[in-house]
Amino acid sequence: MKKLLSILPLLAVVIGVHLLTSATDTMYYLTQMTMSAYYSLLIIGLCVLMGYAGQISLGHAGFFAIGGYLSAALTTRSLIPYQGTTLVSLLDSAGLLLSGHDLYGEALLVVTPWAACIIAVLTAACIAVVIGIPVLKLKGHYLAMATLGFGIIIYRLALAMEYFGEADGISEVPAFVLLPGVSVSGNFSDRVQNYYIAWVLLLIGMVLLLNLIDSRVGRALRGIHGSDEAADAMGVNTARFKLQTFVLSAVFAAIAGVFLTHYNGGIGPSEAGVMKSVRYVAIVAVGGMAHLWGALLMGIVLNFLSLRGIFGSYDDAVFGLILIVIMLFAPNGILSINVRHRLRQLLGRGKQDRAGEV
Amino acid sequence: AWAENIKVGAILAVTGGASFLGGPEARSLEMLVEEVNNNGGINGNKIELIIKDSAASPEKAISFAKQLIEEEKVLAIIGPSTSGETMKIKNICEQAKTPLLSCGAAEVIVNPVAAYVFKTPQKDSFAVKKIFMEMNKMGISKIAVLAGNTGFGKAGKGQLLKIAPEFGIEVVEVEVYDKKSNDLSAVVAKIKANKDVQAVINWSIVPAQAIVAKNMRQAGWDVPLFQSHGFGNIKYVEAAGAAAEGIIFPAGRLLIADSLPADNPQKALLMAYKKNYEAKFNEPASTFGGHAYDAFTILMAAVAEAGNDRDKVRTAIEGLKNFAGTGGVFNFSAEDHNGLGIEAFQMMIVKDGKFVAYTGK
Amino acid sequence: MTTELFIQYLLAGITYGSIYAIVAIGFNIIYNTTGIINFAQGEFVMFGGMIAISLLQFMPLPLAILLAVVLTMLIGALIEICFIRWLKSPSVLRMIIITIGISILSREVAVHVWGESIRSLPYFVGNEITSIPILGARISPQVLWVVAVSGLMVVCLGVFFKTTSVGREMRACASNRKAATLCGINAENMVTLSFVLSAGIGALAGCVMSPITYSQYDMGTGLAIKGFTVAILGGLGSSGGAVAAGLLLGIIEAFSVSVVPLAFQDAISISILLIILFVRPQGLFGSKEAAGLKEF
Amino acid sequence: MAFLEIKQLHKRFGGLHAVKDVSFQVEPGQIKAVIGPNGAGKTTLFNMISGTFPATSGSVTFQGRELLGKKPFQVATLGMARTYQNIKMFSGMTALENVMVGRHVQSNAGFLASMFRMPRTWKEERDIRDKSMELLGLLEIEEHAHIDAASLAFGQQRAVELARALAMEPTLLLLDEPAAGLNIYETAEVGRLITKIRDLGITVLLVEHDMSLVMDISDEIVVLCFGEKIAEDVPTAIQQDPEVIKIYLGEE
Amino acid sequence: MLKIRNLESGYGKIKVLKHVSMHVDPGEIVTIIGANGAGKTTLLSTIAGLVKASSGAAEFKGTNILKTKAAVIPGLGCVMVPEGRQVFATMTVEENLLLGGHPLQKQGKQVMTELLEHQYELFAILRDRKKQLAGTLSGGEQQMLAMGRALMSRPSLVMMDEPSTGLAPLIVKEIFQIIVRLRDEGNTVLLVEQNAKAALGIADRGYVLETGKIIVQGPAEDLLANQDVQRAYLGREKVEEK
Ligand SMILES: Nc1ncnc2c1ncn2[C@@H]1O[C@H](COP(=O)(O)OP(=O)(O)OP(=O)(O)O)[C@@H](O)[C@H]1O
Ligand SMILES: Nc1ncnc2c1ncn2[C@@H]1O[C@H](COP(=O)(O)OP(=O)(O)OP(=O)(O)O)[C@@H](O)[C@H]1O
Ligand SMILES: [Mg+2]
Ligand SMILES: [Mg+2]
Repeated sequence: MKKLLSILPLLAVVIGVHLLTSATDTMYYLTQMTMSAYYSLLIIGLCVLMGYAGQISLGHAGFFAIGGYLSAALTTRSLIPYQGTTLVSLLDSAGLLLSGHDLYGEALLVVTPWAACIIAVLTAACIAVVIGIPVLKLKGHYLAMATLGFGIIIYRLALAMEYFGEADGISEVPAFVLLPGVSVSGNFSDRVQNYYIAWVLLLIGMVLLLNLIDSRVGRALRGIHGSDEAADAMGVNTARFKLQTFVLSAVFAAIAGVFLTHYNGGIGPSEAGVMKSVRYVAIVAVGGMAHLWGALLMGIVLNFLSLRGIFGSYDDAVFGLILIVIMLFAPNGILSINVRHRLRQLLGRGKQDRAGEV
Repeated sequence: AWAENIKVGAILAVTGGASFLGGPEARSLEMLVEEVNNNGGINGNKIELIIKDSAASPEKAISFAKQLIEEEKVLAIIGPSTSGETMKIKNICEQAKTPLLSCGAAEVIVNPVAAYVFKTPQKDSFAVKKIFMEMNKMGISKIAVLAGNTGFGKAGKGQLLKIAPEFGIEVVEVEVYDKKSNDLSAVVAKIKANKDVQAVINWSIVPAQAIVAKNMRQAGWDVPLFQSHGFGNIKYVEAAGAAAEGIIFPAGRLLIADSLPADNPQKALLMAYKKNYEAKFNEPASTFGGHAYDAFTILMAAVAEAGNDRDKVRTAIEGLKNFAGTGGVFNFSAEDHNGLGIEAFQMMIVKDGKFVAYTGK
Repeated sequence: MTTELFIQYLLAGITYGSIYAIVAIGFNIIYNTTGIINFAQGEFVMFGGMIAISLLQFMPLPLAILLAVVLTMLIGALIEICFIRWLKSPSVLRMIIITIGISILSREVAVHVWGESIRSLPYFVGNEITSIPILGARISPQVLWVVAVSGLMVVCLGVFFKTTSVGREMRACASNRKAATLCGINAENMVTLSFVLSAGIGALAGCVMSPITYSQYDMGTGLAIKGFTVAILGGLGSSGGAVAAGLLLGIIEAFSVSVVPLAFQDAISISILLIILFVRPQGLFGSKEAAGLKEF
Repeated sequence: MAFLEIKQLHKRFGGLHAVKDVSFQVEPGQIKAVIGPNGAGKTTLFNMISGTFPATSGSVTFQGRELLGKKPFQVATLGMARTYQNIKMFSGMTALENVMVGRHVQSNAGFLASMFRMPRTWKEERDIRDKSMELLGLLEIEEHAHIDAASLAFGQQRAVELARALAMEPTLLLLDEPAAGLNIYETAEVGRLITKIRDLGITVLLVEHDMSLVMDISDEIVVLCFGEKIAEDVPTAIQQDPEVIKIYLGEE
Repeated sequence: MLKIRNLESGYGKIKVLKHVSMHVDPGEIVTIIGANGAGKTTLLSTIAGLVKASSGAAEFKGTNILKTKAAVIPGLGCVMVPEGRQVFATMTVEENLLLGGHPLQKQGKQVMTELLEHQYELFAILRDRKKQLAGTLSGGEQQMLAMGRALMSRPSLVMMDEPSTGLAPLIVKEIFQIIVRLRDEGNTVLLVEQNAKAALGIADRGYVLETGKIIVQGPAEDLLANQDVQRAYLGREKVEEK
């Protein structure tokens, strides 16, 4: 319950931002806020995996890409050539197919976004299970390398397969109609709606994860981080918990991928790139590793600035600088320095003074 | 007095994987804007150029396109540098009725035609046809195709495979390699082992263009090597050194501007662009910078005619005829948003480390 | 497959492999003293090549290379002194993130100094089309330079780390820094030394491979990823392992061309590496015990 | 059938036989100590019983169930808890949270239940907290409940580790040198605690070098030397055993 | 040999040692006893240069060691055997020992081999474990390795932080014998111990440290006889009960 309450101020901020931008006629900021929210969804998932379960993943852009690419491909690549195959007719009879015409009047038969979304997220989860079992047995740098390798493989496949558009990626992805009248799309007219879709999704994700880390499972995860061996001896099935967390964060990443792809109307191989994964890890670290709020904050701020092109051609340079500066001077994340630590220091000093008086 | 500033947006891959495109493009634009403004602007209006560096990421291109259209309220957008990014923002520009002058190569950008979307680079299909015509003359009928895994390579490979039968040419080997490959001797060995191959076409960008050439020659294989119009930078010839000798490729006339006949409509502007660019940036001018040059001059011509109005500018571009640019002479129409014909290309060959027009053996 | 083709593939594999191995060795040196992976290692390679190319305008090739190596070593030292030295007992993850930051920054510095265009050093012997026939296959003499230089480095480093006291002390710093200090070893200097050493090795690698692969401001990342993969596969810290794994990866890549489309090359080779890693979690030559005793 | 029965247990590390053909039994409600020179294989024996690593050969049965081949978490689920020679705290967690992890086997909320905060989870959570506080109280360290466990003094960390083990409500408790690094008073305190734990009905298997403690509290002692069992008897007999005196206790 | 005056030190804002003054003369065994968390380890660490002192003075053989880098101090002949198992876990036993000999490295291989031989004599078990990774040694073996490593540099002053922790009674006795032997061979030992009785039993002098302050000091026999010390550290009642 307390956790739910802690989300309320954030909800207020979200609504406030909307009201403020609409009052000042700067609603266009919401575009980047929406995109940042989706990236942050991935980042908070990764934060639980890295900060709490202590398992580094340099391949999370891969899961994002699995979600994004699959739902993009399923909802854009026409199945007309395969009409009549059992799989297609099966899907059709299940009501999962949508026929229509593309922008240029060609007949089109595609999977509905809802079905595509579910297929994409389930695929990501299954892949996470399959690779998670062997990968999570590794430790430290070896784990980093294995996840990095996974990311590279996904990137390479996206880049090599005709189905995924090779270097051009997939464009003209249709809107994702969540409910009648509510759809994820990049149309200028749907902006406010999409801002709320993204943020509500992020808030739900945040509540779930906050609940998780402050529970039996969360403690077990932190225990694994603290001492793998001792957690094991406490009866924690460490392998299974690590795997479940890995899958959970993969699902978060895939959902983010699906939604952002529909929002953007397309996806390209840069979303699967290794530097993206590195960026996500770095943002989690800058947020303070085991710090969901820090990760959320940094995810929003850094992505927002970068998507707005604030730093121009120095985007990477500034990002690198932020990384170094924060890691040098505030290794426990941005929040640790600015708010908590300083406050505590101040309070602490106050207490000492009073103690001195007495 | 300046009536108003004309805002032009540009989304270019100045850094990142496609910076060899975005770099010269951005520099060309900066140079041109400076020139135009120093000469009094367009009809007395100064040009304000806003360049956004997308680093070749579609998601950034999308964000920037929306930003430029809504916040900056630009008249038109130049770029993006790559086809993949262009395709992502095609719909956005169309929806917002903002002209987009892409520097991307792929034909899908303008085919099917979207009302507000144009592109300046020559069509791949013409480059391909030009090469095949040359092959027919040389009596080559079985070839190997190599392509980089970039949007450029992808589009080129697609056209090569599609058009080859029209010219009675059989593609017996196809390989796609990574754009960052630093040695291709294995794949060269593989296609060399196929004794049918009479010539190799490589469709890629730096540095692989030079590496393919080197690895082929090092392997002692001397079948003709054709490259795409992406080879249009003398630095690549320098990079390939001795291995570049004899490479044949189609390109715009920028590279051989000096040797064009005086009555060529492009000659004057090519010479000027080349001279100014090389003087200002101390690096050889390339056809890529030329794409941005063309986009900008086309836009300016339309603005001069139609003023600061997105719709009118769009219509004006569609009406441009016989407009000389670096890539060729543009003739736009409602159906053709590229405006270049096959004659925009000239076959060239590398001789003694220089580009010269290729006129057959 | 004809023998000629076989040998050609093998030689191509050795070329890639040697390059990967040299980068991996650079990783290992710093790992062996600090227990961290320096993700800016690829940038040392880039700096070596780029600096040598710039210097070549003023001096003959051997001198340019020498000076480039020295300058890169200085850069290595500078990086260590500015960013690493004064940290008090930093966690491994923190160090990794810092080195990633350094790598990004170095790349940005390079693009603003040298621009985005590709450059290269001239071939040490002959030119772009010179080749030496080996059993019917042909190979550029520069490849021999790469192989020779990496071979030499492995041998020297192996001897250095296993038998010299400085090498042992560097390893001790990685194992337990406090204890190393208590033994009278100046851990800070050892770390600086390791950065200098790996920067030098990276720079030398950057110079010998430049004629073959070209140098570009962003070449570091790709090399670092491959180098890291190889270092891990070989077993972190083991130079011999790095060479074996490098050659293995190179040869897999070269031969994979003959069975699958080139576009899938990386996906295939990395999948194979992952499978090897699953079977031998400590890498090919890493000690299982040692891997178990190291925490992240 | 014995409560815990170890039969011909054997462990080899490369060429080294760390544990050789060791057999003994532990009866319910006993405090049984394992002593022996350094490197005799005591910790190795514990590691095999608790499943940390597999034995080379032999068998361990616990309440009639074969333990070998089981993972540590499975062994824990059967009701066995342990502490470590080098304390293994969950760093970054408070003392209370450390103990709460110990309740893991006694609760069952999973991922989904935790994320969605089912009402049942709620109640379970409260029970975990109460029970853990109670244990900290039992060990008289409840005032440190909300302090990061890793920054506690050594002796207090030992207590937290013990509370964490007790939180599992084990039937068998393995203690590896619980008094190491403690002074004479703290050691006596630990002794008192262990007896108290035994009185709760928990069987204790103990490794310790502090003879004042071992001789005081244990019901039976097993002596290992170079991996082999050389004696097993009640404390008074062990104290007199010339062999044990020679290799372990030393002459007074 | 070692002189400390008004030493203050701690971790960041936390002050642990308050005005500690003490000295160690050549050829004696001095022991420091005190409860958990009293600051014994902090004191040794400050002398070894691992913890920075905030004020006061410390001299070792005439050198101001508060101004000397931690890595230089062993070279002066003052080494510490740290609390806990600070061995080089991923290196072999022999390599660990050789690293301990770092300050004498310049004297050549011959000297090193002799020193190794000497340690193997003192700690026979290490000889059998020569090639084993130190991290896999049993607790007691690691403790012996740490001592052997410190003795490799032929120090004039050895500071030992709770060397008997986790060792078998027989070994504890042996270790105390070794300490005595070291003294008899002309070494000086500064010993921190939980086992106050045994420590005072072999020491020449002793200090009692409580919450960062030295509260009692004097010859070992005096301390053994001191009522307060007996009550707090020797558990007299308990001993008498037996
Ligand atoms: N992973 C391992 N690899 C190789 N040898 C090992 C390993 N673990 C333990 N040993 C060896 O097995 C022997 C027994 O070790 P163990 O830790 O069980 O001793 P112990 O009886 O607990 O000693 P102590 O009282 O000193 O803790 C030791 O000689 C040790 O060096
Ligand atoms: N790294 C550190 N940071 C902050 N405080 C510390 C640190 N190390 C020790 N302390 C604190 O300093 C005080 C003295 O610790 P010290 O380790 O010197 O005690 P000790 O006398 O050696 O105790 P023990 O007998 O348990 O080893 C303790 O209160 C401890 O919590
Ligand atoms: Mg033990
Ligand atoms: Mg201490």
